[in-house]
Amino acid sequence: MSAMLSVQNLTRTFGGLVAVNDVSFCVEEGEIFGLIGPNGAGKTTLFNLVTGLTPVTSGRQFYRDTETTRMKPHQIAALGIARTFQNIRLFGSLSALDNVMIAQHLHTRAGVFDGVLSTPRARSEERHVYDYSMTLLEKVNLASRAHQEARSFPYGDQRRLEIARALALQPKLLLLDEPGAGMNPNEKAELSDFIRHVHEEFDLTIVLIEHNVPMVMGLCDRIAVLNFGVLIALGTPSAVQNDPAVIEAYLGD
Amino acid sequence: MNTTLFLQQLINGVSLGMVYAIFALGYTLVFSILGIINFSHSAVFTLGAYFTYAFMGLSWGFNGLLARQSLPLELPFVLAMLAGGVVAGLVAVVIERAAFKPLRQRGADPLLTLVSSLGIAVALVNLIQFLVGAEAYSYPSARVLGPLGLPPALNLSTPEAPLIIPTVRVVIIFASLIILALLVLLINATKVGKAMRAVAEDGTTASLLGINTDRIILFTFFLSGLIGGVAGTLVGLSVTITGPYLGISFGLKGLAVIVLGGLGNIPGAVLGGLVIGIAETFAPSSLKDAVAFVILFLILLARPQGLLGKAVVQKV
Amino acid sequence: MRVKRVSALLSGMLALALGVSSIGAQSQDPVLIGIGVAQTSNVALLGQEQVIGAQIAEAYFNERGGINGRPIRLVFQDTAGDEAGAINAFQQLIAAGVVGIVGPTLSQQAFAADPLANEAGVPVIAPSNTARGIPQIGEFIARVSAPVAVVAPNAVRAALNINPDIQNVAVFYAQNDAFATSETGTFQETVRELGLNLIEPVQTFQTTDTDFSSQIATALASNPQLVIVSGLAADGGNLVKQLREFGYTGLIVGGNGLNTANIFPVCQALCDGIIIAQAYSYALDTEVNNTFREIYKEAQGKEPPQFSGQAFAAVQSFVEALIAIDNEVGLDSLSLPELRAALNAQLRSMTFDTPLGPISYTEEGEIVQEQFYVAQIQMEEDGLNGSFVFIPIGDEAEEAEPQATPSS
Amino acid sequence: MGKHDGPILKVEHLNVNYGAIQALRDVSFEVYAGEIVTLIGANGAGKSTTLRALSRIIRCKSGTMTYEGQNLAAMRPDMVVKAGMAHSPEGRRVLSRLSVYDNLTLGAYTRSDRDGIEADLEQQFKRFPRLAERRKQLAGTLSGGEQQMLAIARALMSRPKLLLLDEPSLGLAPIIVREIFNIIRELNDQGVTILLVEQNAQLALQTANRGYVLEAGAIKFSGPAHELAVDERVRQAYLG
Amino acid sequence: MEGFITTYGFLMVTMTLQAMLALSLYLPLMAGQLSLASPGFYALGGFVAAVMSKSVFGFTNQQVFPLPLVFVEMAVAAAICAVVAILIGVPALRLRGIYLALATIAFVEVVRVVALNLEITGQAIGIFGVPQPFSRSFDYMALTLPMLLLAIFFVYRLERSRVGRAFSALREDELAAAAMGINPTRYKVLAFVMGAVLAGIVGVVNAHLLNTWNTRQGTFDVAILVLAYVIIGGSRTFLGPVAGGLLLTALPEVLRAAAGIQGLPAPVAQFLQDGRLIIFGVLIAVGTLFFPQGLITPRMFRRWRAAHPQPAAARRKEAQA
Repeated sequence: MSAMLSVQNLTRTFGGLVAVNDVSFCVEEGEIFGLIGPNGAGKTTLFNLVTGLTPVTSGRQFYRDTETTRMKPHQIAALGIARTFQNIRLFGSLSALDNVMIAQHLHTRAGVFDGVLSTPRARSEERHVYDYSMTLLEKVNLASRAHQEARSFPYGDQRRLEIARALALQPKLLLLDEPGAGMNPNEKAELSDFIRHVHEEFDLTIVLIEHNVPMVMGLCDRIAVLNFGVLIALGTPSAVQNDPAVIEAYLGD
Repeated sequence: MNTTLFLQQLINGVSLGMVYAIFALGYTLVFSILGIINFSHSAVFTLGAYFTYAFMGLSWGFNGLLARQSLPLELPFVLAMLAGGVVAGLVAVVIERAAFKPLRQRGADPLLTLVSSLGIAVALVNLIQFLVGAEAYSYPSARVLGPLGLPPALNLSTPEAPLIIPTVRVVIIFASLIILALLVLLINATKVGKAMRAVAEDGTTASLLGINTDRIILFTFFLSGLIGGVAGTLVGLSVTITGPYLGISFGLKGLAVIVLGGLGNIPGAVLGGLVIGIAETFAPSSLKDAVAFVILFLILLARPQGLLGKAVVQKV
Repeated sequence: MRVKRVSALLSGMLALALGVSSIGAQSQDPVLIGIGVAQTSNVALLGQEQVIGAQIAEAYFNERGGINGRPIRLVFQDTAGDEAGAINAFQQLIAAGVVGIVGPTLSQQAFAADPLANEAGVPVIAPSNTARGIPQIGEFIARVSAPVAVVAPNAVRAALNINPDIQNVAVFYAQNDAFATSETGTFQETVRELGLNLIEPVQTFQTTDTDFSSQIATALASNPQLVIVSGLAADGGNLVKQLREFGYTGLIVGGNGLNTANIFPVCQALCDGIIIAQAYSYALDTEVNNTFREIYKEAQGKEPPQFSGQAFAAVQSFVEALIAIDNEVGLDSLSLPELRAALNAQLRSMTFDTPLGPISYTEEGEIVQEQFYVAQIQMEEDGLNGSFVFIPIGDEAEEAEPQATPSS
Repeated sequence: MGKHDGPILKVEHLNVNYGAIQALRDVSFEVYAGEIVTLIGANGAGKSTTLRALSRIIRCKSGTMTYEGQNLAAMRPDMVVKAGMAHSPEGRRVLSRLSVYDNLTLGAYTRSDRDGIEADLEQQFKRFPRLAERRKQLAGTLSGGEQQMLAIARALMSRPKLLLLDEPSLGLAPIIVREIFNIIRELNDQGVTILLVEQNAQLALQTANRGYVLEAGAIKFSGPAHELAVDERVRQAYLG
Repeated sequence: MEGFITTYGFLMVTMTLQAMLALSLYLPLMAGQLSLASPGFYALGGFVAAVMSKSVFGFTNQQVFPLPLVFVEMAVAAAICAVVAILIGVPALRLRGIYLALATIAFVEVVRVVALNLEITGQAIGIFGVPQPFSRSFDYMALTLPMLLLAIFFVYRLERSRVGRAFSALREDELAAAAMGINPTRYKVLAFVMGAVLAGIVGVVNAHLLNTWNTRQGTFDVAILVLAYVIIGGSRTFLGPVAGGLLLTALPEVLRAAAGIQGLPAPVAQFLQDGRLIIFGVLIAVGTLFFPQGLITPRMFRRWRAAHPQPAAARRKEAQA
């Protein structure tokens, strides 16, 4: 039983600011792992380190047995790690469908000439990509608007589209950065169900950054709490909820 | 290369670099505020030189719509240069209002503004030719350096091992330093200068502080045109107004200079000018331009944001 | 542009505007001659002079009855400074039904545009293309501008006449200009043939350059007594100016690109003393040149430059050849293609008494010119005005001239 | 209180779009002189958008905004400042390439009373001694807490009657947060009306007189702060 | 008609070539890279054609140059341009925006200066008397029009393929694209190389068309002009650059022709002739105001597709089959 994702003494500094400070933890296969902490605690930076978007200052990180510390983002994605972004980074002027199709890049092989000449390989790939994308869009209830520009979608729909796009990568590990931001409680409840459902259906391991405490508590198997880049607590929701350090840091008083 | 020749070339390089720098100052000023390459700066630079000529009361040649016309006033060179600069600044203001502002308000792609400014440059250059022809014009030296009784060149060393710098270049170096000093003073020590820096760094925040960003942008264009116009006159003084393409021939080098120094960075423009000026001077003459650009290429690979530019940290 | 032209030739221009499409020539319709030179771009400085020369020719010959009573009319198309522009302009002129074309301004443009005219069977006289290989482009291509190989050496010999002690020669040329690179080859050969010491490396610059201090410092370090500059007016003039500012006191020979009063405002008083070989001298005392000179001075207030003289001679060649054809068979009896072919043949079979002196064209289209000159620039005290003062050339030079034949 | 009997700030039926996305839906609220009013809500609920609409740096689709009886919608951002409303934006947005001193003097850009500005500068330095120590330092080199202090001090330099404060606790250590909120209360005691946007709901409600809860661009609840602080619905949304 | 073709044949061929040159700049832009290197590769291609046709194949301009040899030249130019593009692209494409533009302009300048110094490229005079595969300019259309259509087809299909989607993703958001498993360097270089190859091929044809080739052909000015084609035409769809290239190449000549229209008052005709570049410049500046997204926008496509639903439906059907 090896961990799906493990980070060891991970540190990242920006100038004088230590955004992530000597953080170590493991995410086990199949769990939903919550990452919480006040704004600016270093949660998103941690995601960026794990996905290779930000180089690590010191420490190491592994995906299963593969060390990913110095890998490029696209190499890490190829291992089966997908993510969404806190401030939604859809390909805004492309259609919803294109967004999802793009994310299947790693599962297709057609080169320039396949595409231009529309070889049988390209055609069959396109068919599969199209079908699978539509299936994913149906799951997030966006199939009817597949051809609309992504940026024209309401906030909540953009969040769901981003999740669909991440799923199109067919990842083993999915990192969700505040997927419920900007949603009302009803939407959040739906989102929780959706995440649970996705977790089951796609046999995923999920790491979730979320501010909304009830949502995190209800959804996660384990929770890590960051404050000022430091991991201050790690454990089950109820254990974390009662940790005085967490109450002090997260609830602000 | 012996020491004298080395020193001579160093002087040559610095003086060439200062010419590049004063061309680039107005260029980089607009970039710092708007993040846009303003190609029309080359044309405004050229216009400045022509305006000065006009304000000196000199008459145009035999070609063009204004053939043999002249203004009924005869300003001394320095006054004419300032007047020329002011008018060039006003032209820049008109350009901002007519071409830049409408695009800005529509949230247009900066590249579109670049192309628009290019169109203006083409129109202005051809307008100059239409009005006063393609011939060279010069400020009569008797009315420029003559009153001061200066020789055409200064020898900084002995007659046996001369270290020569033409007087005009000394004038340009000093004038550039004065312009630079005034600009630095303006930007760092005055209210409007601070407002310019605020708008350059963050236009939204600047407006939250009560700064009318629109007016600051307009002022920046005026300043850019003013400096450009004066620079055009100084270059015109040094090498004559060689025709409507005077400034255009500086356009590419000027761009290289500001990119090398770091876009929007005023000390960077000066440093970039000096680096390229000196590199060109020491390069074999047949490879001059290539050497300047190879250096630019290599420096960019090492410092993608230019020598003094600030690295942009992408927020994820 | 050019209010003077608009006012002087208003009626002609109006006719031009109205007449572009009326190609089928009636007997009293003017005969159209195309002028395709650079009226815009950074080559316009040269083009401007050519336009003026051609316009004077138009007025001059129409005054004298045109072609046996039928007027000529110039059709202008701007070639701008690039190859595509030259081709477009030539196509327009050919389509407008011109009998022949004077143009383009640059040799590089000629290599692009002349083959078209040749293909279309339209005779071309190049007014200023001096690079090697121009007449060889085709049977319809001729030039009135003597190749540099013929003209350039005269200036070096003249310099030696003035200062026989010349040993070291520094050569500068505009590396991006076809004409200047051709010319510098001839200059360098001449320097070697005369047993002088050519300072290596030869210094190069670009026509768009304004600062030559680096090249000057390098060259002056080898202590030259003669400097030879091949470039155009603005860059060449600035180079001369900076040479003087950096303390060079020896002789300067300028190439044909500096052969214009347009360098006066550039180097002002420092232009004084530049030696330039000439294919044209305003001092030539013939009827046609005196008239040409007079009209030019009247309009422009200065002595006519070589580029204007050559453009005039080119138009004149067409006109006189047309008169000869009209006398022989009558213009009306020929269709336009026949007329163009006849004109091309006629050009090569007669001698023209032009402001350049008597000239003729070889079968290949190369100019045969009898007189060449060397002039030295003399600036007035104030540095505003100057003149080309003609000086005698050495004996060997005179011998070389009559065999002015193509160089390749 | 102010020269008007009514509220110093009145917002009615405000709608704001970002492209096709509706960021604010029919938002109405008011602020009376002397109050601290807080807007609370989750990330993306529209709190900052409201402040940005008020200070005219984003365009509104419809609705009215009145400040001391003047129509804000007809003003440029700089006119809003001149009218007496200052905005300390989210993320502090100090001008990092300018010194602390320059940041502060730019805060007084709309004023020309040199002596008054001098006096106010001294007052800010007294209020925030740490800024006084660093007055020549570039603002970008300050710590987060110091930058927040600078942002507030800078906003105060225009002598606002109404101060819009956006997330002053963002990313700051609790001890600094407490310090900053003490200053906010102090300012209010000195007569500055404050519209506070805060994610730390508990803290905001402890400080404010009244509060509005925003959710997905619309106002869901409002009421006296002490009531909201114990409101089960609000507790549920924020604290679980 | 015959007269029109003779007069404007060259212009029409040039328009098709310039449209392709615009596409060569558009290709890297598809992947979000503002590269102005096209004129450098265009110059390279032209020199390859001029040198090969004259020196390698030994033809003179008196002989008809066999068309198949033009294709050989294209292949050689394409190979050379591709190799050079990889050598430059791999280091340079780390740069962004204007910085990348300048680095690529540096390449253009270096090509120019090197060609000015080499014997083989004819220095300033260049290479003249390049042999002709066709007897009239207009006949080049038989070559260039299919080339243009092919290039358009290529880019059209590319945009809708896996590689094209990877380009779009990079253009929209490089970091997000990388997080989706797209290797940014690889696809940026790929787009850059494709643009280089296309520019080189255009150079090959143009060297024959112009009869001559020299260092004045691929310069900074050309780079800026081609950028104007793309931006004015519209940089978000492949048809934008094509439209821009065609229109802006034709515009000065249209103005020239306008000067010859009968019945114009003389000053107007005179201004059209002498001031046509003033008008040209003003039209460029004004054009950007009226068409801030360029002449052709993706929205127009969508509108067209909405009005003609068949293709999309067919595509869906095909995809579901």
